[in-house]
Amino acid sequence: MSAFRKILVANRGEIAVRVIRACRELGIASVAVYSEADRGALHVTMADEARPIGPAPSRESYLRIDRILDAARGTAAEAIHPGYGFLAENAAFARACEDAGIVFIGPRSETIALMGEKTSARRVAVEAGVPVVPGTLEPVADIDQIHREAERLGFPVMLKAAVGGGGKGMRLVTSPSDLETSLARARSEAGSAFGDERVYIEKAFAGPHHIEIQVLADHHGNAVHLFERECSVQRRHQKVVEESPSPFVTPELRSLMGDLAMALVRKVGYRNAGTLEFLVDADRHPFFLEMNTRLQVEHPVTEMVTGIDLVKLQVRIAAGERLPFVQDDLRQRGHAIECRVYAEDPDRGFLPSPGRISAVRIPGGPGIRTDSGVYAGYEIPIHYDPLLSKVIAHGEDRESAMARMRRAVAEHRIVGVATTLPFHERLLRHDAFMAGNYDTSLVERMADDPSAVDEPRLDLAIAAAAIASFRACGRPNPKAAGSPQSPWWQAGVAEAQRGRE
Amino acid sequence: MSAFRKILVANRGEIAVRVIRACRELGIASVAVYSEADRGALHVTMADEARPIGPAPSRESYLRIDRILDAARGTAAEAIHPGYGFLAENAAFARACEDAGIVFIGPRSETIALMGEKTSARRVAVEAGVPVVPGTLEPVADIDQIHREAERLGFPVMLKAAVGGGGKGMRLVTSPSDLETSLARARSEAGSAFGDERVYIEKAFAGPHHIEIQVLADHHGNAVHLFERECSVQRRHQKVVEESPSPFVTPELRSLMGDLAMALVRKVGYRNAGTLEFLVDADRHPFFLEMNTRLQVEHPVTEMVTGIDLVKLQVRIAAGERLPFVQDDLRQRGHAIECRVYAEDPDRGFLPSPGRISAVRIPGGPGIRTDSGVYAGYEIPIHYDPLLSKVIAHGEDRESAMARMRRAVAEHRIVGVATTLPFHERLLRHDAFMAGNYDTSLVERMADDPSAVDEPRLDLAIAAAAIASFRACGRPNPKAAGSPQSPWWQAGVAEAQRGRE
Amino acid sequence: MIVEARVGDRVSRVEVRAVGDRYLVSVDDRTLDVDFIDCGDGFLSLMVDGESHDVTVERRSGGFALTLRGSRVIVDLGPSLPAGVAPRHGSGSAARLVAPMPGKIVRILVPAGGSVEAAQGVVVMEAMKMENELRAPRTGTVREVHVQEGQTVETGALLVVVE
Amino acid sequence: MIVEARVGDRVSRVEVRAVGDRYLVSVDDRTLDVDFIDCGDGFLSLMVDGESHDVTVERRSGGFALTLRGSRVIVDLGPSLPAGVAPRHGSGSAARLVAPMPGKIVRILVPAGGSVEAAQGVVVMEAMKMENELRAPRTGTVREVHVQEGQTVETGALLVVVE
Repeated sequence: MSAFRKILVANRGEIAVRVIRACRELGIASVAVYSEADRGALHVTMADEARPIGPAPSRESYLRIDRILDAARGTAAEAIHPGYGFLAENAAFARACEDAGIVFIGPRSETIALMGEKTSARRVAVEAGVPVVPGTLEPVADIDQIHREAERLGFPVMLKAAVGGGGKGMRLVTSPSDLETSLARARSEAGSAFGDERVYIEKAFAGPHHIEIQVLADHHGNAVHLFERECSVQRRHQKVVEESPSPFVTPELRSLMGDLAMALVRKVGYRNAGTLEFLVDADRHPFFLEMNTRLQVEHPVTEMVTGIDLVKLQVRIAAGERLPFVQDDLRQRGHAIECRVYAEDPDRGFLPSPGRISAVRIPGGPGIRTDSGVYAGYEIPIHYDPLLSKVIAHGEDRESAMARMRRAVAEHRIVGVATTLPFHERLLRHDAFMAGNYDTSLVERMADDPSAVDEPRLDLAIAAAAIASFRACGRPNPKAAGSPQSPWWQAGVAEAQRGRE
Repeated sequence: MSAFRKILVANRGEIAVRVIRACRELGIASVAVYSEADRGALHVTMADEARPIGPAPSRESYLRIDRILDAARGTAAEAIHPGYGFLAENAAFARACEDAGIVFIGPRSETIALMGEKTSARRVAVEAGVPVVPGTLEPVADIDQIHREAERLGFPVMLKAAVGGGGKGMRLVTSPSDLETSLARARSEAGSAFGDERVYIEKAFAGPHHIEIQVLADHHGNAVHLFERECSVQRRHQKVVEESPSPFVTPELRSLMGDLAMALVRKVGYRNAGTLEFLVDADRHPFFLEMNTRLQVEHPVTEMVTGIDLVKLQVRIAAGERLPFVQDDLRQRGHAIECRVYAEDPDRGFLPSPGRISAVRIPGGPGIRTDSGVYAGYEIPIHYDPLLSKVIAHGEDRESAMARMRRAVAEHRIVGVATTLPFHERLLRHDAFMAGNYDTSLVERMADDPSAVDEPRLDLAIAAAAIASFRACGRPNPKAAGSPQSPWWQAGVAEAQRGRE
Repeated sequence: MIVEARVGDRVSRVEVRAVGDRYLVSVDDRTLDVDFIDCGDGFLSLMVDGESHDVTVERRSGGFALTLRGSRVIVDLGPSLPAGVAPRHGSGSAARLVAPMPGKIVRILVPAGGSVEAAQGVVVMEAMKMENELRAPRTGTVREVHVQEGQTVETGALLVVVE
Repeated sequence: MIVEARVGDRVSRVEVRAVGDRYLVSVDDRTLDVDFIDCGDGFLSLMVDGESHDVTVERRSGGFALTLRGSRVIVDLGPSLPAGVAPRHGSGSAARLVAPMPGKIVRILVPAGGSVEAAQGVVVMEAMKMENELRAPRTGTVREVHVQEGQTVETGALLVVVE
């Protein structure tokens, strides 16, 4: 099969931009699809072509297999890249592409079905000799059965969506009395996010490490792993910072996890890029958690340490090319860290913070890569994931990568909405993170420790606000402030007072 | 000597920003200096501290040794990084730093004096057994002597400023009748740029390659080279695109040039980062041209292929540290290309194009680094070099680096002034550049070949302008256009008509 | 110009005077001599005692949100109070929980009349594909509940009053 | 709206009509059906026949400067001409050389009355630390010289008229 001339990108936001960039570098035309909320989104403006696929809610646009295939046929796209999320792990979509004679850039639909349902993935892992996290090997619905399984495993336990990922439909349950409520919550979230309410139950480890292995496999039986990513910095069971190499992983553990990953890849005849997620306990025992049969948000971390462009390779593998290297050619060079910048307010429990971005400043200089899906003037839609940009820092060692990331986080400015940047700033100065001595309990522990801005900086912020307000009033006469001639000021005062009733 | 706590950056623009970034990564406080034209410049806003040093003209600010030393003393800075240009190769400045007990981040003042005066550099190169471009080993002022030397060498010849660099005070002379005018022009430009009107004469090669070797040497006798940079894409004898490895350099030539560079470095007891520039003729014979005893504009190209942070190493070397590697540890990995984005209009012979930048979009994604000195809202001062930003692309090979640069150049937008971005776009699609088969005559040859935008794209631009104008008029009534109610439109029309008188 | 500035629990009296091309700003008993320029697009550069600070500022109801290197600070501004008058806030007053974003009310966890601890979840709201627990602004009793499960609300909508 | 658009030597008649939320734009005899949005900050997104184009636009005297992916185009707009009237430009008229930037006139290379080839250097101007040769806009005779050596000029100052 020869390379493609045109690829449709069935996604939005930064990952659609990432795929469009890969297409452009390969000399392949790109087709964006967009909902009514996304006409002005960066992926639409950057693509070579674009097709509308329906109203703002994902179910009516980005999850509409029929409309996406129509767009592919209408633009004569030969392949579809699904990105992550949306239809990326939807076996029915992959099968519909196969049936339509359009190449799905990912594994075969059977593999997606097998690995996408987490309990069947757990069963095949067991068959391949890969240790799994203790728990059920089938979805459970009956509340009595859940009680029994939870008692057998011992609390705390995790309830997890049988399909989907990204921390949605996942609940930690610490006592029997919360089981029923948590089950309802997990099922409703899973249903809303993935259209499938099934959940299963797993033992929850106390403060485990979340470490994953990136794999690549072609259609000719060649497969490699690209080492690990440490993903233990999570809020809401969702990753927010990743790094490679993991400061927790020893050469022996790396080699073991790589072997386990290869065993599962071979067992299922895996193709294209994928990731095996593991929980690793304090004694460095890895337990298979699930396999993501698609590109990960955090793939740039691996790209920076290996020098390999995963998205371009996904395309080349889908076009039938052979992997251009073998395992022994691959090395981890230096250290890379990724910070995900979400429109969320870290001072308010990471609440989403949609709004209009009025200005952006992107960090630059050595060792810094930014994958952004936004621009100055962009209105963040409320319908989708609030990921705005990813900053990736690379350095010769962990120390230097952290130093670069610290300066990049200070340089990166997004004006108009609250973002996770202040969280990243705190994390990068947190003792446990700096020492590389942390697990998945880190973010929760940080929350106890309020984000204090020191007094001189507070004074400075107050002075800046006061001068800005003084200048907005347009005259140096102190009496003018709050006068009827300055309506925004008046409005501000009124609001401030209302807030204190 | 231990590491510094505070460094003053005696420069402006992107290179001052680059040095401030290195300081921040090293945990060292940075002090910016600024002229009256630069209060709002990025280097001032990004530094930890800043000190005004005088009026806008460089001679009254960035070239004022006394004021810069006062600023260093006033802020208790322990070292000064000079960047490139301005005082970077001024031996008197380095000596004044030494006398004031402030570390000059660069070689010793004697080395700067020796290598900074190009004819003494040529003499010491000859002594070290390094071949030099044929020409005088002393400055020449007498027009009769210049005529004699030019006849001896044979036309064309180059007149070059004895001090300074960056293509200023340099004139190609093709016939005896132009000698006197060109001499006057070169002397006046050299005087204005470097405060020294002396020039010397060299044989001009037809279409040579301009290739340079990066070196690093510590205070303990350890020295390495970091391979070559191909710098043959020049306009006005000034580099505009650089790459490493050079597609023209064979392993044998690389090894020979590295050896020559090391011979000269050892001969002069060189310290810190430096660059040896060579002309290489069509038969791959290198001729030493000059040594730049400072950081180069294009240093990121070397940083991307070697993985080494040159600016951090400059600081560490100046603090007395040993080089942390030996020659055999160094490799060129993949390929890097740099495009310098100047506020110059490539469609008008690269005329400077100062003005206000109303919006900026920075390229991102894999393999792209941007070193920018500007931001949306920035007014480019007319007093300084019009370099706005540098885009550096890295890929596994030349093909992939070019593909990345092509997409980055299309992504990078600077609104408000003409820039060299369209030139880069054309260059990256030019047959000779794509084949890696070009020399210093390339840009001139491209000028004969007008920058045609194809008809469909022209139609699109016209449509965009017409719609923008239609919307600015504020109403869909065709008759409203050009009415007295729309003053900007009127003004535009009047101006357009005046232009056609 | 004299105003009252509020950052979290801290309330300061702030006076701004333009002196030549600089500003003298008193924040409580500390006075800053500020060289201030507006770089455009909400980016400000402040120089105080030779220290350079790049700050972004955006208006929001009640005042400004600012970003410093790595931090974000909300400064609410109001008219200054006569000396001796206490700022109008504190533990005795009612606290309002408003919708921080547009979304759908999924569940009300504490009905009117129920008692809550500060930071206890009161309302679950779905937005951006995520169920978010909105927390009580203070310890007290839920006095009013202004929304129903299933209802869609806009940013700033009053959800619950805790007293 | 009907206007005349000029890009270099090319002159086009352009008609813009708003049709619903789209624009029908005729450029000479080609008609583009444009889905147009303003993303802010001078960034526009145009969709024509499903092709996506991101364009930046800035006003300049006489019209607009636009950037497309990798190119920059200057489009001057003027009122449309009645059918049959030739556009007012061509080789018979005078051409003005204006200062493209603020700077100092270093040398005048061709005095009034001298003849020049198109693109021949006429004036040397120093700006941004560089001596720049400003070139004749057309072949002809230097009719007027409006500046002297050593003089400082602003952007747009008339330097020389070639006829």
